[in-house]
Amino acid sequence: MSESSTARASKPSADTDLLGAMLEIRFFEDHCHELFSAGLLRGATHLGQGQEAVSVGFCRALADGDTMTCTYRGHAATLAMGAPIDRAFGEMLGRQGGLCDGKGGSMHLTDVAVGALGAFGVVGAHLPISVGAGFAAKYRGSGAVNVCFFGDGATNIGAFHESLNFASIMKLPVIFVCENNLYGEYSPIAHTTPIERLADRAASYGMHGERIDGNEVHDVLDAARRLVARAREGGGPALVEAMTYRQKGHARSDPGAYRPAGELEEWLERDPILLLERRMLESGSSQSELDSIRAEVAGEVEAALREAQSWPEPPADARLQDVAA
Amino acid sequence: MSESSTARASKPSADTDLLGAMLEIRFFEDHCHELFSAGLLRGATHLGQGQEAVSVGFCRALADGDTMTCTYRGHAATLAMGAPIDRAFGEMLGRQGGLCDGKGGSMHLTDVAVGALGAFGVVGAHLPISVGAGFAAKYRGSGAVNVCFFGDGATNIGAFHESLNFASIMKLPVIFVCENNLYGEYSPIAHTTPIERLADRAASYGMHGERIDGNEVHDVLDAARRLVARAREGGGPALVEAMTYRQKGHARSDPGAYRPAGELEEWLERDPILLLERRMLESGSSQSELDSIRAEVAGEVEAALREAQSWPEPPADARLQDVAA
Amino acid sequence: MIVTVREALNRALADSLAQDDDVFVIGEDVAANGGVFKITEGLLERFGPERIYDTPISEQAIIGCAIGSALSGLRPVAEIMFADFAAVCFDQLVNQMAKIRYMSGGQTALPVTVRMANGGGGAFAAQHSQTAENWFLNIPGLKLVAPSNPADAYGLLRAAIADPDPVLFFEHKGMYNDKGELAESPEPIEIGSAAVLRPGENATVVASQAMVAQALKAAERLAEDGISIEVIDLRTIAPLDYATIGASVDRTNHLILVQESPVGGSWAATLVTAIVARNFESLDAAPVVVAADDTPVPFGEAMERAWLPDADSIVSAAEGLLRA
Amino acid sequence: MIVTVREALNRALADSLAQDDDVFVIGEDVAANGGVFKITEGLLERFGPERIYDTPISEQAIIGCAIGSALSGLRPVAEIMFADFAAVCFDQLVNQMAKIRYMSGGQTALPVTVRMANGGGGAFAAQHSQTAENWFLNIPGLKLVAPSNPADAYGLLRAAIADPDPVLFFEHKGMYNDKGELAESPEPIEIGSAAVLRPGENATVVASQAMVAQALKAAERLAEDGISIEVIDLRTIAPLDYATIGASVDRTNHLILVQESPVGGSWAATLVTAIVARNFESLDAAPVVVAADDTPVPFGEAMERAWLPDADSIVSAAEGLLRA
Ligand SMILES: Cc1ncc(C[n+]2csc(CCOP(=O)(O)OP(=O)(O)O)c2C)c(N)n1
Ligand SMILES: Cc1ncc(C[n+]2csc(CCOP(=O)(O)OP(=O)(O)O)c2C)c(N)n1
Ligand SMILES: [Mg+2]
Ligand SMILES: [Mg+2]
Repeated sequence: MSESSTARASKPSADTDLLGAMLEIRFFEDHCHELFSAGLLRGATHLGQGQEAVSVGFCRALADGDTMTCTYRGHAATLAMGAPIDRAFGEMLGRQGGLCDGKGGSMHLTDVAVGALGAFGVVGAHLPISVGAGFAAKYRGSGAVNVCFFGDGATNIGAFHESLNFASIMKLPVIFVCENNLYGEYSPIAHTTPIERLADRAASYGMHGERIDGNEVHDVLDAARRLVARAREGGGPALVEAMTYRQKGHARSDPGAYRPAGELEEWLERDPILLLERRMLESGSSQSELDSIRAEVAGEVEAALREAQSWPEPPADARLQDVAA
Repeated sequence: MSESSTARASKPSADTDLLGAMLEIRFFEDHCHELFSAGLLRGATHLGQGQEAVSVGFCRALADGDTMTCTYRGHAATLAMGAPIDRAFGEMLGRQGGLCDGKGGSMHLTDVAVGALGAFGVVGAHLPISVGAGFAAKYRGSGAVNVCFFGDGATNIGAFHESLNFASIMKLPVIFVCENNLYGEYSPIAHTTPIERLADRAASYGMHGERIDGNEVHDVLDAARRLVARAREGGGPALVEAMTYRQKGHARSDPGAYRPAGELEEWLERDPILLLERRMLESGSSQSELDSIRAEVAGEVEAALREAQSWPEPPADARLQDVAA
Repeated sequence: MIVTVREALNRALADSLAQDDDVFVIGEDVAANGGVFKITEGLLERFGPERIYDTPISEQAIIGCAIGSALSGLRPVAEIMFADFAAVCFDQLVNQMAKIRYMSGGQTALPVTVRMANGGGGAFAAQHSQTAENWFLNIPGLKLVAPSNPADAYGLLRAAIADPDPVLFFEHKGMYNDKGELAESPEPIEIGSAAVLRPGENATVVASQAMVAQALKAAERLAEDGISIEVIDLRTIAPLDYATIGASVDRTNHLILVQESPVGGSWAATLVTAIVARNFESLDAAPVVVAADDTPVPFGEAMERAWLPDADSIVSAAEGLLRA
Repeated sequence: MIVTVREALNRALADSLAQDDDVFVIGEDVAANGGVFKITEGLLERFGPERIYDTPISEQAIIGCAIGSALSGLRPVAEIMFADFAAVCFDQLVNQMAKIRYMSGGQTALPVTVRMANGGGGAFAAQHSQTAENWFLNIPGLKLVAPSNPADAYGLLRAAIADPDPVLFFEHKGMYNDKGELAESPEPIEIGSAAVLRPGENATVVASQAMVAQALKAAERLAEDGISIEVIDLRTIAPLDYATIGASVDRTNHLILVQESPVGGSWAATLVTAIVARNFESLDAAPVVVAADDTPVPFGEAMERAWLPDADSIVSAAEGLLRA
């Protein structure tokens, strides 16, 4: 188990820790954006700047042995679980020593050692897999909980329905976290979904559902602690709709032309990092303290990137391994 | 368009007509049961005795040009649309002149000419197809409506979710009719589904939902007329949960050992044909009138079976046709 | 001991459950009612509701549950009833289960067994009769097993459950009552090994599941005409046992493959391609595929019977091949 | 006129929409934003929201909508984006769409076109790079089309939309920007006909989509060594054009197939089986399949490049075959 994962479980969730975790993800993704623009990063790149509070809030509520699954837009969640930044960069870059030794790439960051069971590229596909992780926890009586992150658009695919029903009837310890960032690709959720509150879909499964502010990391953390504890004690699954916003396009060079004027600006005002920093300033932190956290994390992330860039590509023959035991 | 289908559209739904339609289905399926027991009917045979009021009530509310899809347990719905009885028997028996010329069998009775678009063997698979029929009606502005019959167990499969969401966001004229017969195969619905009222699932799609007594053919007919008219006028889809009971096993020789003692007997007391007959007696029909309807329909069905049994099997080479145009 | 395929499968499940607490069984109606095909009968009573699970009609959730629990170290045995229903959870099977080990760079094993009933001949028509094993041949990461008798059913199911990789296990629904010998203490049988059931000199006939009996019958009849047929039971569809089959062809110089599936994208086509590449010089003539017609499975009795290959079609193929 | 594959496809859609009011386009983000791959750009503006539909992320509903509306006489063109996602609606495609005409005894036509983007080389990893056409080869009732240039993309898409049967239309996502000639008034191209792109004497190379350019490049290089290669673009994966390919093999006596897919259950295996059966005496040596490795598609650049066949691997295969 890596250092940061142990830290995650034991440390009190001080604001500095939360801020550091969100900054780590933000800087990681900003680097990815630059690398992509510079042609140094191949393939798909789905960034989640602006959504960090959801991942950090939920993963900070977990303990060792708990697990997580996420989507192609899963850098944040994987890092929040404690995956090493250098190895995450390494995977983005397709390097040996990357989390998946270069076989998975941006859409499939996986670090089983820290409970990050996988990032999945087919919308909805990992919800059934989270059901299985919850099933195993209940089967073994381990008390472990699984957190499953997915998007608003994913609530319209069949696997969502089957998974929530299944988890509910079996009372499995799975928290289904819908990151409602208002869009599935270029489509506003209201164009594809005839109800406004996705959390209400929990009712179809006799499941607890609630909507939270996904940009207030403390709101997220509070809900997460409450629901994770409930699931751990056998209270069963829950559906959480975390309202948030992705500040970049859906993928790669999508300029987000479909956004109504002013929408992005409004949400930038509600950037989760900004909100936490404001709160910290109000409760006595100084700007220079915040600046130094920022500088420190920026340095760490930068160093991790440089480290990863120094790694070689895996040899071409490595492709023939890992198909089967 | 066959005679009975035209009749269906124009005739007032007198009780004698409703009774005749239900008896036709009942006798048809009783014959199937016997044929199967006698080894004269091959393959799967999913019977629906006790559920006739749902099919008859809904299909009697339709007009020419309307369409219907159903499941492997779809003899009732197909006959209620007006498919000729002899050709339905012919298909069960795999004869040339059967509805599908012997290619489909019990699970796939289809009569496109009367709007019976098909019976489908994979649970949930026809709900998306009904969406398409509704889509075409809206696309063309034809005012046609599609009725989609499926079981309680089918509400747990992904295709159910996708279809209802899709039909709702597009406001398609589709009535989703869940025949809640309390079991999916041998599993009581409560063992697999964490909510009691399946009609409540409509809320996830901002859709109208209601539960009705599926054994009172007039209740069914009233709901059907109301919802079909609403859909025809652009009011969009609805989910109806019709409470009913299958009096035979799930398929073939299933003895239904999983039923609690007394359950079947209670439901036999609420047999839809019995209920209608009782009502007719109360409102002035004589027992001999009812007896003569019964005898007449029994004779027709018997004659249809004999007719179908006189047909030859299709030649083996017929298997090579109908794959493509 | 003479047992049916059904009994052999039931015993394999029971023995695996008894041996390893991480093994559990999950599927629609597999617990309280012992399964639609009655393969899991008695398991609930013996192992309890903590090991044997009924589910909603939710195949994606069933397979996902198997995958996720295997990622967590369990050893699930999932049933999806008719193999045709693999289509409703195809993404879970081919995009997730088959690829997770690879995409993660080998971080995890995935010991999932998925049982399903394939095959025609029972008048179940187009949506309940398919040999769905052919849908998975282009998907690296899956092992495909298809036994034809009780001993193989037992031994291969034990091996599948013990295997660290995902295995799709195909049981022919027309063969559950077929009888055969099962040892008192039967052993697992290695996945990937075909079995020579009858030695012969003039041609090699490779068949799977229900077609094995037809091949043996055809061999019997051809023997009366002095034609000596070697009959090989494929047993594993992926990986194919090229060594055993190639060695046979090197001796007989003639190859016939028999399957109740159309030719396109089938295991027979895969095998022909491999054997032609590896044993071209041994072949006196082109391999012959005795296959089902290129149509969905028809319902009617005469049509379905004609659709399925049988001993007659194998005899004709062999005569055509050897008298050419 | 020189156009890209993207432009050719866009024009084919527009021409079909303009010609027949029963044609409509449906899929995720195909309307307001012109599609993830920008193939449907401008169609909403030109044909309006009554012809061009955005949908929820619900592939089963998309395909079902296409099937049901085709049963009602419409002519839908559905997009499911990455071909890998065919897995989430596989039941609709293989158990429903492919079989409805047959199960109903021919009561209905089913003029559905399903467009999807297949193929690797773009670092999209295991779940967004597959040549999913191979998943459908054992499914009678589906036509499979896979063009390699703008003219074929146009002509085959027009034919697919006009076809009374379901057609799966595969567009290689790495080729959308490839350029080529398109006639001023281009015509539909018959489904089921392969195209001889370069005549040759010593060996026949059959390739599809992205591998066609590699085959042509290899032929060029081999010509420098005096080896004359006939290059055939498959164009239709089902039904396969045995006549054109067989006639070529009868002249060249050598066959090489090139695909960016593993061998198992692939069109190449299907084709080898057929050609060996039909043209055995013409073959001087076993056909060679130049295929991708038997693994999921890897992400890393060197690994993915090595995974994909290319002109080098074709040249080696040809040299091996002809100098054997
Ligand atoms: C089954 C499937 N259909 C379509 C896609 C293409 N796709 C990738 S991301 C995406 C949008 C998902 O939206 P949402 O669930 O809201 O998640 P977000 O991307 O906003 O995080 C789509 C349609 C896919 N990956 N899988
Ligand atoms: C996808 C799929 N899974 C499983 C089955 C097997 N099966 C056939 S009928 C049935 C029960 C369906 O129950 P319900 O929807 O309540 O309909 P009913 O049979 O009671 O009319 C099942 C599980 C199937 N046909 N398709
Ligand atoms: Mg979203
Ligand atoms: Mg039911």
